[in-house]
Amino acid sequence: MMGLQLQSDCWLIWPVILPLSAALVAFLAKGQPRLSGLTGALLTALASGTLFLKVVNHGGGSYDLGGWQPPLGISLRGDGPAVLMVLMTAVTGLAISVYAGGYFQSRIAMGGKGRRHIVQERFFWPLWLLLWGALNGLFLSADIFNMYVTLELVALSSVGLTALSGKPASQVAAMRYLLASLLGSLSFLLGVAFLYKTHGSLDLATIQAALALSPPVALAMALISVGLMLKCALFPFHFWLAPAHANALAPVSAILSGLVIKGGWYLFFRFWQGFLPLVGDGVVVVLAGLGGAAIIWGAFQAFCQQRLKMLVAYSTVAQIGYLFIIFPLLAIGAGQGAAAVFYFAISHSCAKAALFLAAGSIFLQMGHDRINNLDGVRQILPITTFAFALAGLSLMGLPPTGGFIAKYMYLSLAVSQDSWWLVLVMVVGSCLTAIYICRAVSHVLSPRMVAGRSQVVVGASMEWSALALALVAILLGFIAPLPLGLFEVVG
Amino acid sequence: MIWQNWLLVMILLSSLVPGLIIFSLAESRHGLRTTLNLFGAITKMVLVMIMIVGIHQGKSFAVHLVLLPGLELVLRADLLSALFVALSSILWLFTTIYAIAYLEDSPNRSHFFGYFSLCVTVTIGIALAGNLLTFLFFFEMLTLSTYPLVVHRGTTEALAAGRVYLIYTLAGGFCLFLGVVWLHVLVGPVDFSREGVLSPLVESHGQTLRIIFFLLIAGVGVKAALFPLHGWLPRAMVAPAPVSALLHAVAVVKAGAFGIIRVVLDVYGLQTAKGLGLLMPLMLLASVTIVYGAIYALKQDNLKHRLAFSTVSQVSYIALGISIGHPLAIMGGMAHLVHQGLMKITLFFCAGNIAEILGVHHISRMNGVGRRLPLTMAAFTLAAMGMIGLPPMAGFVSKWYLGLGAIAQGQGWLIGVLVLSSLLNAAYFLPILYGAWFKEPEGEWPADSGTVGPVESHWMLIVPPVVTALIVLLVGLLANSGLSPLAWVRLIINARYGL
Amino acid sequence: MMGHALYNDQFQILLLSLVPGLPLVVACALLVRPLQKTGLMLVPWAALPALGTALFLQPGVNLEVGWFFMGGRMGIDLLGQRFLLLAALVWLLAALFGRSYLQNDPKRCRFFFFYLISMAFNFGLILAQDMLGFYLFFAMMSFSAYGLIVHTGSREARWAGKVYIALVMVGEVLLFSGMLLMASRLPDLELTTIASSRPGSVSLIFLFVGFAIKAGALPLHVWLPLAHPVAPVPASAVLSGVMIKAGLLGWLRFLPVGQEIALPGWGMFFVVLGVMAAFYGVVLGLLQQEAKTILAYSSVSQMGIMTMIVGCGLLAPALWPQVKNAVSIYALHHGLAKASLFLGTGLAQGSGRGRPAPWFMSLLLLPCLALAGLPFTSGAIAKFAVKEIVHGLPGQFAAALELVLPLSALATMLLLCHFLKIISQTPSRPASISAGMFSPWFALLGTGGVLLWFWPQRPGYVWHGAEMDLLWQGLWPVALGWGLMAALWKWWPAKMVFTVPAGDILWLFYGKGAALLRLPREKGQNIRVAGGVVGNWQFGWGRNIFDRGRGLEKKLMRWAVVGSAYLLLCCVLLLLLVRW
Amino acid sequence: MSVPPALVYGLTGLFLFVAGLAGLISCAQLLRKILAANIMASGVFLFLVTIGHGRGGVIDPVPHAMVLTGIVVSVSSTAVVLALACRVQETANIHDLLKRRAGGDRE
Repeated sequence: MMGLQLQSDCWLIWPVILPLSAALVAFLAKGQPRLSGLTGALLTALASGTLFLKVVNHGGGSYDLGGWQPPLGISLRGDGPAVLMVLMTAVTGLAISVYAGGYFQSRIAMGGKGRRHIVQERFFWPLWLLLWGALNGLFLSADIFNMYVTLELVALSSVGLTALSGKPASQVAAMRYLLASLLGSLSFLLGVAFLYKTHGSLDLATIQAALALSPPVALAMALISVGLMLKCALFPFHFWLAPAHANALAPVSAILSGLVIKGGWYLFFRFWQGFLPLVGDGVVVVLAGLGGAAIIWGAFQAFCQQRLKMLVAYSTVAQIGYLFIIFPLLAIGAGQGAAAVFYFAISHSCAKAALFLAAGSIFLQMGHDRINNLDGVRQILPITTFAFALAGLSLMGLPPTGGFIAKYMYLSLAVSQDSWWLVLVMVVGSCLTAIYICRAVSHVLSPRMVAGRSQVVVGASMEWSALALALVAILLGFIAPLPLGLFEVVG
Repeated sequence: MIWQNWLLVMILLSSLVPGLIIFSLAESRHGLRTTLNLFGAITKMVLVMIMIVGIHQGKSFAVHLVLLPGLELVLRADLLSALFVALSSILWLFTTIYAIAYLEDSPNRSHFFGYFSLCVTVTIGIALAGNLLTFLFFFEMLTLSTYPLVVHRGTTEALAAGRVYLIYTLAGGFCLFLGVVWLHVLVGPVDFSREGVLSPLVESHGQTLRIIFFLLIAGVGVKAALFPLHGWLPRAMVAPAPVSALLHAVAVVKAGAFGIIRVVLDVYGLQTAKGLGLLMPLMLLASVTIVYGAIYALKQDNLKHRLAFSTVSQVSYIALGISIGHPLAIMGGMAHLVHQGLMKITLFFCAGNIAEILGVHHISRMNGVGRRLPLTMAAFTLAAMGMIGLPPMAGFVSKWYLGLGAIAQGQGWLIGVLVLSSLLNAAYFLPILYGAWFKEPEGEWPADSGTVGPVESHWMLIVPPVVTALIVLLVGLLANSGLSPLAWVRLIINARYGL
Repeated sequence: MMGHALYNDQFQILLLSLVPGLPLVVACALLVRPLQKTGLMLVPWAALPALGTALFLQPGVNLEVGWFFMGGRMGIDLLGQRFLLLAALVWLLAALFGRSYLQNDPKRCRFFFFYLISMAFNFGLILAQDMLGFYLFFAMMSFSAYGLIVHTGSREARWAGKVYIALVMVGEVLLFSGMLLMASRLPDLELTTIASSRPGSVSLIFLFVGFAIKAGALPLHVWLPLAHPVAPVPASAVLSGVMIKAGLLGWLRFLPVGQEIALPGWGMFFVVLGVMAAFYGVVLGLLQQEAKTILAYSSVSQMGIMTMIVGCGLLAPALWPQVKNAVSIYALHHGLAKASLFLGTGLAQGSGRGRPAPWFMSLLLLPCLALAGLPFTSGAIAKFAVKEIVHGLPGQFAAALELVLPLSALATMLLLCHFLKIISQTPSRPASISAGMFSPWFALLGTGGVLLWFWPQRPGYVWHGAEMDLLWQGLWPVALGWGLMAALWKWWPAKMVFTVPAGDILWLFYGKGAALLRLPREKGQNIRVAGGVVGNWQFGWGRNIFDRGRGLEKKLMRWAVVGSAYLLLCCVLLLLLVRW
Repeated sequence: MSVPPALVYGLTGLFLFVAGLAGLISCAQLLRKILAANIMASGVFLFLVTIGHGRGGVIDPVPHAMVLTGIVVSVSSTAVVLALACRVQETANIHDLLKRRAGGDRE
């Protein structure tokens, strides 16, 4: 009963504890933030990997922090989806960390305004590790209040990361982001309060088991949903996303677009998953409608952008839509819908992070990211541009990528349920995606030579980490049974 | 048993691996790159020969890779795929030789040959695809691996063309994707070796099957440049000549045509497709394309554009043969798959030579080219005569069987289409021949690169077109012998329909 | 015994392959610079295997050559033997002539290349015993002849070439269609099978027109008077002497002649067409002022007679063996005579001595008289063979045609007199002839005069040529023609000269016809592509849409919008959840 | 009939939330937005405290713990917001200054 007794599922805690403590160490180790940060990242990734292996071999489990039982204690639950997300974070996070190491090294080596880059790096690592820990906590927590706390932690650290670049635009964007995020988390908290009021419990599984649709519950769900939509920037709440993601430092953009968004969406999904059998068609249609609007509008905006990072950011807006249009398809079909959407989330995470990393490298090399002036980057950064193109493929959903598998599952679900409007939205969305990605890629891969920095400032680790992520996105097209098998594991 | 299964993978790897190595090579490693290219091409030829002999002896080759439960990649070599594989691998060898000389001293060769090898790998993949998903898989990859080749020159025009190419093919790809998914939802995985899976559904899901057919054909039709979907093809002519040759003869357009064959014959099956009334619209479409392409070809003054529209027209012969639905016509269509490839690659090689050696791009300036480049123009003449469908060139053989099939199927009016096409072909090819052979040159050539060695230019530029032109001649002249593509096609038709 | 037969087969195949093969080999040699001299030497002798085959190989050889094209057969039958003999002789002698004639032509290698391949294909089509083989050689010959026609490269030659090639193309596709239709009903494609089957009427029409273009039948003869004058003399000789006979041979091979079923409609059509052509050619020829054009029109007229004979065969199937005999004899006679006339024209125009010498004119008169059917000439034998058929026809036809025959002889005589006059009046170009050109001409004259008299299957009548009434029948048209012409020359006002441009009816719709042949073409880079909008959208209204899209997005990003969306969405979700 | 105090507190909490929301959305100045967000937070906390009271007279400790944690979170986020606001203001000032100077130069 008491905390000293080691529970059998204690490995659940390490992916949370390790990055948090590493954040502390990185903050304190003034001289060597990079070393401690990278070590922390590596350890966290290892811990996540271990968790994954454990779950694969022994099934999921749960863990009460400090031995305190719910409701007062905080409980972690490692079931299939959660561990999948942790693993996704680990893979993406590790690559981003490696990239960040090279990124700051290059920036510092380039010199420039005083010690700015050194300061940036000094704060980057603690914030990033804090974010990582919070994200892992968010994925693993079983209790809805803890979700709120981790959500806030995630939000605060990401705002910090966003503001890190020091550009006025990024600060304004961070401000917007923070306010939107506050609004979202307060709504979420109010919803949590209503749920607790009606159920007297904070454990999500308990609540969902006993759920009945009384008006307070409905209000709670409405508040939680809208709050989380704000957090993950579903259309029409995407207003904060593009400026924040596009103006941040390169690794930060990747973190925000690849991982942070998934946090909000993950909670949304878990709330609704148990709740769906109770609700009518109208709600899911609204959700999917918003998702569809996001797909179209985001893709259209991405097409309209003139800066590469803005384009990628709006692409995130669009891709979030895919995470929501799954709801009408979840109702029927034994878990296929959930599998599809998780697979989409995973492959999007890898692909989008790779895109942002590659875009960051290009930005760094060229000193700008105006798409029309990017011709000829291929000659300078062959690996990076290749990674960019590969990641683009996954986003487009072309075979043989993870995006393809996910889209395949989506489409087959939609077709088998005769949801033609979803099919239409997806096809149109895919075409638009193809158009904007091709627009970028055609410039980036253009063989024409354009004057830029002749000296290559982008480090090898930056190039290869982006490529590695892109390759993972491709690899996901071949190993689908593995993650999806994990998906069946219950906590 | 094991080697048989690995053979297919090795055929793919034989161009993929050199391609990947070439990507990483420095621009200056000309010798190594050439060696790798030729090594890959020859290895592939040898492996394909082994495979063909194996197939002929009744061995079966297949590899599976499960992507998801019920979703697997299958490589399988059947008679039809052997036809396409053989065509691709042989023509790849020639195109490689040609491209090595053609791109001498031009920048970005490592990139070019890397994608070039990738493109062939993917084409072979399309040929060997054993089910619809695998086909889709490689079909999409083909778009991506050819795009860099199309924009290789990097001019504004090339980039614009590349964009158009991508928009068309990707949109087509999504149609195909949707069709494939839909079909999977209806009947599960669609394996090419199980013809007639769809026939039980004709009664219950007729309308759905028609829509799916439309989607699939729209998907493959973009690459096959069927009439309203052909817009990308003439624009893609900005690419270097070997690319155009590859695009038109081996890879993209041919893959589309091959896709039509697969969709109609292996996915739907002839009987089902007939029962659903799907062949008639396809036939009309193909006929319109044939005439339309020829008329537009007539209007072009740029040689490559003329050839491009000629491709639009000629490739639809394949679709026409399939859509007629009679075994004889199918035979003609399949034979044209090979014949058109041989003829068109020769024409593009020659057009490339004329542009590369003399700097001449327009037909109106080609007067007297025959005197300066006799071998090139001789090859061009043979191929053009084949295109017109004159005996004994390859083109005649396919036309003949198409006509026979059309009559046997009671669609005699199609002979009118064939005849019109022949006339138009003559109208756009004969003036070229006339100008090149019988007119005097109008002074200096714009950019004559001079004679190298005993022939009119670098031998690697001259030998490929001459050899392919001779093959065009021989394929027709010896059509009845056991070694001609026609014999193989006859084997296919015999196995399927028992002629 | 078997072995011997096999050996024999092999030998025959080899010989038969050499017939078209040797010219092709020599033609290829002409393409290679070091071999050109030898090649030029060998040009005439490339026809020797053909001559040998025609003279020494027994008709009835029919061998399968499975690997060739779509499964070929070659061999030689009676018809083939005669056509081959004619072809071999004319090609050989014209080549001998041409070798000297084109001695100083810088492009003579090109000329002889086309000459040789046309020759090879011409031999090939005679030997072919299956449908597609025939078609193959026929088509290739037609296209190769293009090189002969446009050889000089003059404006007229190019125009003639254009008309020729357009008609050839039309003919090709018609033959293609006709043969397709025919083939779809046949078990195999051998000529013997074709001869014993009855084709559908559509395919008949296609085949008829397709071959008619080559044979110069009436409305399709327009290329003949255009092409013959512009081609070099040896080319004109073979074109008019041999190649147009290929069309005739095509009719004989593919039309259902020689079957039990009479086709009175078709027969009638052929006869009428032939008779019309026989006179039309003469009338038009009389209106010409150029010697070779006149000869071309004479060919049109003579081909009309052969058309008529074929028509007789269709009318009365029982006459078929005689028809075959008559057609081949007539073709032989006409081919040799016409070829010697053409060569003679070349000699006359190249003598460099002003007016031609009287001895020359009198020699030139010989083939003219033969064509008009003067007794004791080859023409007399040919005419007699025709007459025999006409006699065998049902009553009213016989009467009508018996009237036609002497009239046509008279007309021919008129035309050829006109030809001789033109020849004698036309001053020669600078001297370009050599002794080497006379011997082939003499040979041709001699062969033409003598050959038929030793012909094994000649009509039995020949030796009775001296009979008085027959002599008279042969003589009076010639004499009358001569007299009429002499009278005309004497009294016709010199200033009244009517001429019709060569190619007659072609000029009637010249404007439109030219527009058809001269195709609109866009110069430069412009290409019209359907769906071009897609290509341009980023450059046209694209800029605009970018700005507008981003402007709209700015509006969406206002807090007020976001706040209202928040409230609205809360309410909507609440409502939907509660309502459930 | 007296109104139960829990209801009063609860409604007040909700009112504060809505008022804060209105402020957050409609106020243009940054500081007011931040204050509005704080008001919202207070509203939620008040509501939570009310919940803890509501269980048949027994005080439920869980909402209290939640409120305490929430306050900590709120304080820290307010700190971040304020710090960020200062930076934004600073850069905006500099921006303005630069703009004005540039404008002056032009004049």
